[in-house]
Amino acid sequence: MIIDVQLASLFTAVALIVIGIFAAVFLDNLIKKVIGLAFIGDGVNLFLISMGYKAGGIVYIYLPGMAADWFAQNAAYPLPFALVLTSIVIGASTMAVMLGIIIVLYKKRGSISASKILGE
Amino acid sequence: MNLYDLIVKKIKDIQAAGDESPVTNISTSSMLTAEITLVSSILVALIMLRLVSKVLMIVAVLVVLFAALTAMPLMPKFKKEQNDSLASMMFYVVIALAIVITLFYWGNLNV
Amino acid sequence: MIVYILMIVTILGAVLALMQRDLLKAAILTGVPGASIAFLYQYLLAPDVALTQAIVGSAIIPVFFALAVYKTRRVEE
Amino acid sequence: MNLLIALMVIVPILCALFLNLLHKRDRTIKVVTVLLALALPALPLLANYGLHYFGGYAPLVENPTLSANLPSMITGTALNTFHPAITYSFQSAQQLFVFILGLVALLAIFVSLFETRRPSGVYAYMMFMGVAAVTAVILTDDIFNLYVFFEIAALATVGIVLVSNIKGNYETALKYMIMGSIAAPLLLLGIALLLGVTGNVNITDIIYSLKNGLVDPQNPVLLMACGLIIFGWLYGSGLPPFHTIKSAIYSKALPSGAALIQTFSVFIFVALGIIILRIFSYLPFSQWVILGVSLLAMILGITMAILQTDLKRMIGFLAVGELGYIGIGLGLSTAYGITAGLFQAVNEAMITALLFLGFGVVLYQTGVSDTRKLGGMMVKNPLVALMVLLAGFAMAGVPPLNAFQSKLMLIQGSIKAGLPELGVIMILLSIVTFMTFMKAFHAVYLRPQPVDLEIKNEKIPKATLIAMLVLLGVCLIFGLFPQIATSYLQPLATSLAGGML
Repeated sequence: MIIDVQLASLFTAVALIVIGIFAAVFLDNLIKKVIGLAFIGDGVNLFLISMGYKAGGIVYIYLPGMAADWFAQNAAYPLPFALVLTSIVIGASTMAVMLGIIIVLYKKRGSISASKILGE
Repeated sequence: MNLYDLIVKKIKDIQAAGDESPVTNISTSSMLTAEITLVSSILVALIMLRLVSKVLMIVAVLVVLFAALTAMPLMPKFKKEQNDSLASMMFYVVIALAIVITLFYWGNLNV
Repeated sequence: MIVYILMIVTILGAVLALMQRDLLKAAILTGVPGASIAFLYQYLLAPDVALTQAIVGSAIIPVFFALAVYKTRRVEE
Repeated sequence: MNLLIALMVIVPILCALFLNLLHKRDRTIKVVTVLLALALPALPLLANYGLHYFGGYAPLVENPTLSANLPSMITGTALNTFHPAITYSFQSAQQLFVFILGLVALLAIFVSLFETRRPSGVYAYMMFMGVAAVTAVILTDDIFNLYVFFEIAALATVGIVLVSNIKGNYETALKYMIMGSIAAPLLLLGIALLLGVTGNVNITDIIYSLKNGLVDPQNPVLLMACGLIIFGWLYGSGLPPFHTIKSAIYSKALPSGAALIQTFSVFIFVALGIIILRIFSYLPFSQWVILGVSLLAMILGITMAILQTDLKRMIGFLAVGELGYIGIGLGLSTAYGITAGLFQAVNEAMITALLFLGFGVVLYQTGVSDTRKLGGMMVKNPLVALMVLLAGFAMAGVPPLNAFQSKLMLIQGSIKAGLPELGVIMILLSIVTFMTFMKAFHAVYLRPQPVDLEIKNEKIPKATLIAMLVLLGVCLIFGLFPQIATSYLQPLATSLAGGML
């Protein structure tokens, strides 16, 4: 292939972020807005993961029998992966709170259209 | 018709389209204060352009002064722009994001 | 090769989810990018994150959305 | 190794979790909450200065037994000084910030327990959680840890708004969350870019890499990262374009909650601003952006405040406007200017909390926050009126109250930095702030009482009066002896201005 995997996945991440921002700004339905916001979070996580990727590398798990030098040179960079674990959970909990508020608002106002219930 | 009545009339004209809150003495004077504060502080802030170039500063101050005087009741428009609807807030958020990124990306490379 | 297919599926899934008029379909389609991102993580040398993402992204979040749709209304106004 | 530093974050989280267990036991909650909240301002006073490494993983330099067996590939390079653990740094400035945060939190929790008829564990839970998160944001030296607690603080803010039963609180909370869900991932993206370039999330190490040529400081990716982090900063502290939503958030919370939320914004503003100054101080452009945004915040916040008819919204916009003063202090980036800005942050946190609590009494008594429907409250409670008046004087910068000292320092700092225009604008806007405050004060206290205004609760809770007296006392002490505060802030400001950190 012409472009390498890391670059391609960075582009995918940016595309997800752009799609998400587009949805959050332009779509009127609140559920769809929230779906767009979920995509922004996914995109940023993917971006972080692609940063730790190493072309031709191995998974960052140190097995017995590996030489330390060889492992250090070939393993992917694990720090971003550790961060993404936290970030996924934060994103999911934020989504849950937002959807909860949307349900309450639907019970109060009978609509899930942003222009109707989140206007002035 | 004195100046105060003119101002009240102008504010009434603008408010007629929007909310129906009565135009009182206090709201008129607040609007007037906000207007003067806005214009004067922007003009004073523009003087800081002298660090870039003095000619630019003079031109900018004159242009902004002229623009502010012609479009005089600025504050009602500003207030209408900064309303609580999600769409307008979101619009400004995205605009701000674009401005910040562009400024940083181009501003630092080319200054 | 499979990595590129996963990337295309991710983006197509995201766009498709947002294009549905039926919100329940949109909610379920959210799982497609979620799951393909999870596979992508596996190929990007992050198996533990892939596990978390597979659970959260392809099961929990679509279920949240589906529940929200169930509790509100199904068709976009 | 200092255990108390970690406890400053852990104790509020534990308190929050513990209070949630005591659901529906009203008396117990009251007593236990006040006792636990006392720990918040007490802990920073007891702790010693230093660094705390979570898990005890100190840098290799400080751990000779471990580094003795390692190859020179690790010990001979920068890896030797890098921080492997999440590091919390607690110095004199952080001590003052955490103390003030704890004090406001204690008083806000204290007031909330006695003003609400049924003290709910959930409300106290949210408040404690927010305090824990903001304390961590102030203390942390790890930029990803900062993001995590930043999100928790936002969620706690939303929780505080949701608990209040004010009309329209759900809508405002949802708007805030939708905007937060755009801005916070972008902040994370900025952090990701920073991580991608430097390979580190520890701020001290990032600065080390930048200063010692391990990475190219002029890398365009870093510029992008700076832009994104500044965008996250705008969201976290409610600078324009987030000033409308932030002031709406203040106005939809209960007065005690609003007092606490604005303290959160002030300290998130300060913490992120310090980080931006530390990492990106080599870009002169970033300082101009900070100055520009602060000016915009001041002008828009204060001009919008004049036009409001809702009491709480007015103070909310004033609070946003006052943030601009802090930003100008930071943006001047001289030691004197930064000291003044940080001092202003401390003062503003207390004064705005005082104003929210003071006008909250009116809300408590009448349930009305529209200035056009209020009046004549002076007769009902002259003591509260006097304290609110003093708070307004403090906000506008009347001697001998504390904001006078910090605003004077700010104006002197701007003149010393060669930007006297900023001083002129600050004086102008202080006068307008005072006018706005007097307009509200006149409408609430001095005007004769409208006929249709009914007083629901005659008695003011003693707790509110005590809380206001304490805050006013601290304001007065800082106003008379500003050295007490500035001596704590000076070391941080000097190191920031010198770019030494």
